[in-house]
Amino acid sequence: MSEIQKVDLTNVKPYGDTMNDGAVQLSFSLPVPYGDEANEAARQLAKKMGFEEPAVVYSHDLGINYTYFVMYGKTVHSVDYSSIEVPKVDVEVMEHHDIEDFIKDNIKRDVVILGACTGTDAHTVGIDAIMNMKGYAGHYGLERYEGMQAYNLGSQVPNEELVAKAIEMKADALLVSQVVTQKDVHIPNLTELVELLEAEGIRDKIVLVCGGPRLSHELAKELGYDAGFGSGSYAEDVATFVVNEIVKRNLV
Amino acid sequence: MSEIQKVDLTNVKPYGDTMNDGAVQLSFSLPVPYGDEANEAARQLAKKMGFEEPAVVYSHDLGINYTYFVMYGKTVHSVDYSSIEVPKVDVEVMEHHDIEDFIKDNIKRDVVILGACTGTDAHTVGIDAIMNMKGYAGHYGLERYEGMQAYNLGSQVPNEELVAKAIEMKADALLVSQVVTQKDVHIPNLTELVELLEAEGIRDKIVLVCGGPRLSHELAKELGYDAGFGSGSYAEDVATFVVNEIVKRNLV
Amino acid sequence: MSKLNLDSNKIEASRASARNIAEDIQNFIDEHTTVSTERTVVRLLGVDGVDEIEKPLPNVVVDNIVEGGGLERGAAYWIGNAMLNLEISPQEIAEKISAGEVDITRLPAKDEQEIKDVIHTVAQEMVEKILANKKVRDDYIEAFGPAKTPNLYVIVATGNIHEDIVQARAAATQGADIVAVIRTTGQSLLDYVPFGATIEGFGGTYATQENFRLMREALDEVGEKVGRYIKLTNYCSGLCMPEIAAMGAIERVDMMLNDALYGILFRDINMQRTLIDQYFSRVINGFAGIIINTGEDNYLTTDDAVEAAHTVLASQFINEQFALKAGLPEEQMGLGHAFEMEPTLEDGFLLELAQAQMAREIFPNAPLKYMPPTKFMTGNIYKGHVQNAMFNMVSVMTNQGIQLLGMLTEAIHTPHLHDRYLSIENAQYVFNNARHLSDEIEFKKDGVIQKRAHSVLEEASGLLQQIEREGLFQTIEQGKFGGVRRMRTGGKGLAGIARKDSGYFNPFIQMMLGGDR
Amino acid sequence: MSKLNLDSNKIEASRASARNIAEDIQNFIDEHTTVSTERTVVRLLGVDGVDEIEKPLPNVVVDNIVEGGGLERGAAYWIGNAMLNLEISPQEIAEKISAGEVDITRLPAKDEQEIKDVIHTVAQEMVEKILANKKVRDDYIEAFGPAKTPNLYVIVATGNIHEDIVQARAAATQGADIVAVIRTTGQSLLDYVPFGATIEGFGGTYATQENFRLMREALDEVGEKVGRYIKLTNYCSGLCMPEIAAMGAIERVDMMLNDALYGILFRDINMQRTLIDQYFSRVINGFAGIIINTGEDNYLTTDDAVEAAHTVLASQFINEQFALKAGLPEEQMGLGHAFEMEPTLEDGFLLELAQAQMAREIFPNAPLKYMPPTKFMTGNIYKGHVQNAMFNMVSVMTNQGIQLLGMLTEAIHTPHLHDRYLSIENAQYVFNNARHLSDEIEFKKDGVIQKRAHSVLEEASGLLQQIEREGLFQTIEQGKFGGVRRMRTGGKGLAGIARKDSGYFNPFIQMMLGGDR
Ligand code: B12
Ligand code: B12
Ligand SMILES: Cc1ncc(COP(=O)(O)O)c(C=O)c1O
Ligand SMILES: Cc1ncc(COP(=O)(O)O)c(C=O)c1O
Repeated sequence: MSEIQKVDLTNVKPYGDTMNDGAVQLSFSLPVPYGDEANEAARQLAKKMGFEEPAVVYSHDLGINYTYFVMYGKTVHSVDYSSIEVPKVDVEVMEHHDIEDFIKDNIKRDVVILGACTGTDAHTVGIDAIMNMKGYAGHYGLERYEGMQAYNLGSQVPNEELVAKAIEMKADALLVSQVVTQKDVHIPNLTELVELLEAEGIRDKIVLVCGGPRLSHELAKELGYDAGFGSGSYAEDVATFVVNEIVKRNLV
Repeated sequence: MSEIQKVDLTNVKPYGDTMNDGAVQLSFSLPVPYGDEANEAARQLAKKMGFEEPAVVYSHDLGINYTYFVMYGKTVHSVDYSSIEVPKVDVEVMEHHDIEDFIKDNIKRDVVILGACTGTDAHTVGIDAIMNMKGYAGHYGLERYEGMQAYNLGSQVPNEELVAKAIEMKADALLVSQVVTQKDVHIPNLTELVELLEAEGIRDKIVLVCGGPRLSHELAKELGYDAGFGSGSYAEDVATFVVNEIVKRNLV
Repeated sequence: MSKLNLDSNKIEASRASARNIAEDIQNFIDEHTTVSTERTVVRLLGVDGVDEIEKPLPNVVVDNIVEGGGLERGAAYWIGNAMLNLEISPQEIAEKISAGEVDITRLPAKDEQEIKDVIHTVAQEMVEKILANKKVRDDYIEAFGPAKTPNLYVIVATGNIHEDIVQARAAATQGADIVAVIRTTGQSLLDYVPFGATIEGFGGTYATQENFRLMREALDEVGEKVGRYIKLTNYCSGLCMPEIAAMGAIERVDMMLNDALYGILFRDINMQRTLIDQYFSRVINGFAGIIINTGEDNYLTTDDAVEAAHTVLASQFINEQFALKAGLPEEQMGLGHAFEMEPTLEDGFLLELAQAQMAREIFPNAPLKYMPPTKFMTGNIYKGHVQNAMFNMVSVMTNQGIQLLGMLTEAIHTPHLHDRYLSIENAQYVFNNARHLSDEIEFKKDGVIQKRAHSVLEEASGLLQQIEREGLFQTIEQGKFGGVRRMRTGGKGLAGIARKDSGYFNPFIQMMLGGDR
Repeated sequence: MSKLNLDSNKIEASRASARNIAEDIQNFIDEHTTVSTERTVVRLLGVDGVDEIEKPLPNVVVDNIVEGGGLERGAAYWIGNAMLNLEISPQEIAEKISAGEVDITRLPAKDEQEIKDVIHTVAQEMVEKILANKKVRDDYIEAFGPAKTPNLYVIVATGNIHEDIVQARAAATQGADIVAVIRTTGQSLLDYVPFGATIEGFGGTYATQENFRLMREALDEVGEKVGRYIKLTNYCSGLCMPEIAAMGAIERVDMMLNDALYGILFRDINMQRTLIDQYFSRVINGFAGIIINTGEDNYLTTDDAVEAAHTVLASQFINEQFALKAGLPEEQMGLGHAFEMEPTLEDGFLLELAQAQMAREIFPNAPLKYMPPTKFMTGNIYKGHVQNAMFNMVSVMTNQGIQLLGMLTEAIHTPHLHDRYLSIENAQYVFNNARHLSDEIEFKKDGVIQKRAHSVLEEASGLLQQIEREGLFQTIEQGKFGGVRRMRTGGKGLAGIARKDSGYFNPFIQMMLGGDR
């Protein structure tokens, strides 16, 4: 395969059918009436984004003077893949029984974990997947772990209530789920919890974890959490992190 | 409706569900292995394109160390719609019978039109739609027009052959279809025809028109054609242009 | 002409069990009222508006009654009594209470019959207004003709009613038959209905009477332009269930999500409270010609669609009986179900077909509200669009009535302007291209599809018998629906219940039901 | 177990007409040869490579024969004669001709039987090589098991064989069963086959023997990785039809687009020339275990899919007979048809179902090559993806064998890497989710679907009778297929035909057919 360009990881571009062709598909609407001028507006916009040969392959009158576009273009931009470092939960994920052994060996008492879907969020399927007996996609939830006392408080739990429960139960870890993220409604809600914990003086005694399909570890760290878990997380991932963190931070 | 922003046509942005939210969907592949770093690379690329809050909503391992992404982001760019002017075939389209009358009144002889799908292109459906009796989507083709002698030479016609036929038949207009545009194969082919016509000294005696789904009037003009017609053109559009052009350029 | 060869005895037995279950609960309902039920009466008597701290006047009135210990007699009694005492309208009474000028339970007691009479006159006005609304709707539909089935149902959910209107007008232009304004997250837990036009919500827009009015106006206007009557949908579940029904009846909303079980399971609303509220809400909806949508589809978001299929059917049977008790005709029963099986399931399409066809045959006159794939939608919008196409196929193959259109961006955001267009296009294409497919195909005798339907019916019938024995409250406590357990005295809103006393009366039940509850 | 209740007499009558039509043409074929047929013989005798101006040696040899007026005797005769005269291999003879050292028709004539014997020995080698290839394929399929049907067929078309390989490997990883390398536009009009690996093409990649080899190697490698035998497809239509068949047999290509009618109608290739060429190409394909794909689907790109449906069926009948004449078993007949009705057609899906089911029942052992929507695909990739899903539905509902996957970007560009992934995902989802749907559904007696199939069969049968009376050449001159007219003496390649003389022989026909043509 000497006749084709090899990928240059310091300078990566999108690929359609030829290395570095930069092929990207776009779609969006503009609040302008359907027609040639609309298509031209879409093309100009794509040019500003750095697309060469932007082509409107389809446009459609959405009614009410809006137009929808499907476009293809060749981007001029590239990224240096070789220099990318993504902050990650960097403990190696243990298996269910290894985690139980880890608790027995290193913490030597039951770990208390509270979980909840907080604020007005009622999407419990995610936190249930992590906590409930049954678990998710064949991965048992925390309730089934020996050496863990896992309590799932369910949906729409106010931050105050969660903090009160945390104090009452002497929780080692709090697991907070946030699924509704429209207009960034999760940000103030997650922030408020950190503030409440700090006000109560227990933030540093607790492993604080959040999760949800639009959350990343990076965002979680920014908001003052110890870790964040996105789509496709399982109980093991969270449990591994929590028990390690307890030992690391000497919360045993 | 005073509670929502009105569109500012000098500063138009994509619209998802709120004026000026800038919402755009992208999809593309990168030649990097699937994983968190790939997602981050995609995000960085989108940032370079001018997207705020770029989110990889889906990524998929394409095998062979390529990754596919679906993204959403909010573009910072906008366009001035109010200043857009699109070069257009600017005659008002006449109807079938009006065109026939126009020829009778203004040209006073039969107009000879040759059509072909040139080069290696064998996609005749488009040129057939314009020329053949039956026409397309209820619009009769040029063969049915009184006052027109329309000859469809079919597919894969070499430029030399077309020019020779044009001279032989004393054609008033040539209609060239180009559908295959991969790697811009149509550009040299269309250019060559203009050069041949000039070499024969007949370029200015002929109305030269091209068409095809990826052609625009703008591109046609650039390549030295009198007009270009894209998707959704009908016989009337072309006929109107040709007969007007004949009169305008005094080729009667 | 059953394609599934279902056992009609089993269907009848199931229906009988459901009837008994509903009757049991209805006895409980009939003995109780709630703050929201009474606020609804207040609203229907013409009280509207808010006080200076944005508290709705119906809440002001009922809170005043509660403080006075008068809830068990019902708001109609107290307002009638106040009217006789003060000779002012209910609205003026509310304003005076708000101003601290009247304490409604402290006024001298007038003659009971006179109270009933004065209330009846005011109530009659409202009842006529609602009837007039119904006629406007009927006239529109008569003029434009009914929408093709399955009807195309889309949601708008920007949070801002004015932006919602932009979206709704576009959707109607694009071909939508029904536009639902999704409520902001959290509204169902509010024990009051916000007031006025609202421009700020998360994942949805507040349900307010003014928002209903604005949207109704916009839809009528665009409907006239496109020559179709565009139905407006909102939600009367949650703590203000019957109030929203009343608001909808007043503003000519056409469809209401309306299901106590949804609130119990998915909003943790107290089961007693919401079942009582549901009754009055359905009476209003039934009377106003509003189609209700029940929430069985939601069970499949927390439970497995293959394993829990029978819970959906059992719940449909129960909802049917509750609706009949409230005088709601079958034609207004948009019983819910959903296309929610794991897409990687081999032959999942066959099972979905079985379920949809079964619902069609068991509830032949109900429009049926068919919900799209949601749980297994991902950020892969392309695959999602195909999942929605398969959902549309099942619908046209089984003659569903109301098709809640799946959005390719379901897993990402509430719909963008063009998401809705793409969904409508998807459905229109599939429905038109396969328009009469259901007339053409038959299912193999004792094949996978028939057997699946038989076994789901069998299981549903068993579950209904069990509920009949143990009671609905107990069944919910066991987590039989949606895999969610709720306690009889748990959840939100329990405090708002009162046992009616002998002097209790609610004029609207009788007027709307024509019966005698 | 016909679901369509087709009239088996009508099917038999149609088949008989098609047999007569093919027989008529076969008589003509048997009397003629062409430059490409003879170049094929030359190739099969082991000649390969190009001269200094990139002219392939098989062309050098046959041109030399043509110049010497010897085409009517066939290349095998001349090469055999030269071998006896010069005692060198066919390859060396070709090189000497190229160098101007030999003029092949000017060598002294040797004994005819001796010539046949020496040629037979060389030919035998090649025949065995092809048989060995066939065994490798059979062993692979035995080891990995056959692919699930419908097989997933995708195309690569970058123009650069190396880039094609990248795409093909990805496609196989993603689940493709069959990878076709589309040819560059214009190749079918070349009267020679380019040589070596090529990196420049438009809308496709040159078909060369080296490109076949490279792709075969890559597919075997990735196939072993994914545990599936990945079939390789190329095109033997056009002026070099049989040569490409030979190259494919040598390099273990598994499937070939192979249809004279396609070349006549869509490439304006002379009908006599290509029908003669087709015969030898099908003999080779049949012998090498290569599945052919016929081109009926293309008619629907220039003609209307509803109105011209019967021309597709008629052509399938004819192609079947031509294939049988060339010794090609039914299991290798990928007869073409397509999902090409206007998507806005009400009940179009029902008509597509009828057509696909009809083809399935009339050709029960043929794998059938089912082509996706192309003509009515637009730049709206979302809708296009749904059109493809509906196409996939018809396929799984009617048990098609080979599914050429529709690409959402059909109207825009040859497939990008992820377009192919999305198409494979679409098909896998639909096929799996509705896997046994065809076992479960029956079509209403005398319903729209059955009636449509009956009328298409009726019309096809009528057309076949007409062709039987008037002859195939005349029918094509009338524009009956694809609405395209072609003249018997028009089109490209007419000059390359010669009438065989009495000394003509082609050793491979006999060896591959086991018969006596
Ligand atoms: C099921 C569902 C519902 C159900 C919820 C039932 C229940 N008890 O959970 C019901 C029907 C009640 C519902 C209602 C609403 N929903 Co909803 N719903 C969904 C849906 C279809 C699936 C969510 C789901 O269950 N995913 C499966 C689980 C397993 O995945 P997950 O949540 O991502 O969890 C995984 C990880 O994220 C992680 N994780 C999650 N939490 C946590 C926590 C911790 C600590 C850790 C470690 C990990 C972790 O681990 C899990 C396993 O891997 C999504 C659309 C979609 N397909 O995503 C919309 C969706 C989430 N809903 C949405 C909306 C707007 C609503 C409503 C607000 C609509 C309305 N106005 O009425 C209401 C109100 C709900 C509310 N107040 O919260 C929007 C949110 C838009 C946005 N981005 O903000 C979505 C995206 C749909 C849409 N496109 O509009 N919904
Ligand atoms: C039908 C078809 C074929 C048929 C053509 C039959 C025929 N006799 O025309 C067959 C099967 C033969 C074919 C073959 C090939 N095709 Co083709 N084909 C198509 C297809 C499906 C539809 C084209 C069509 O008929 N459109 C309908 C007509 C009415 O629309 P239209 O051409 O745009 O014409 C309108 C306007 O553009 C305009 N117009 C067009 N010409 C002119 C001229 C004038 C003067 C004027 C005024 C107006 C005008 O007016 C018309 C009416 O409104 C397209 C995909 C698609 N959906 O677009 C691929 C497509 C065009 N084909 C493609 C390719 C690559 C090929 C091949 C090269 C593949 C191969 N390697 O074998 C071959 C070879 C053909 C060749 N050498 O040209 C690619 C081109 C990619 C690109 N952008 O370059 C496409 C886009 C498919 C794809 N995604 O790969 N094809
Ligand atoms: C029956 C029913 N009611 C209400 C809702 C909406 O939720 P909320 O009441 O929380 O706004 C749904 C959601 O799908 C529902 O199915
Ligand atoms: C039978 C057949 N042969 C060949 C081709 C390909 O075209 P070409 O021979 O021009 O490469 C097709 C195209 O679809 C076809 O159907």
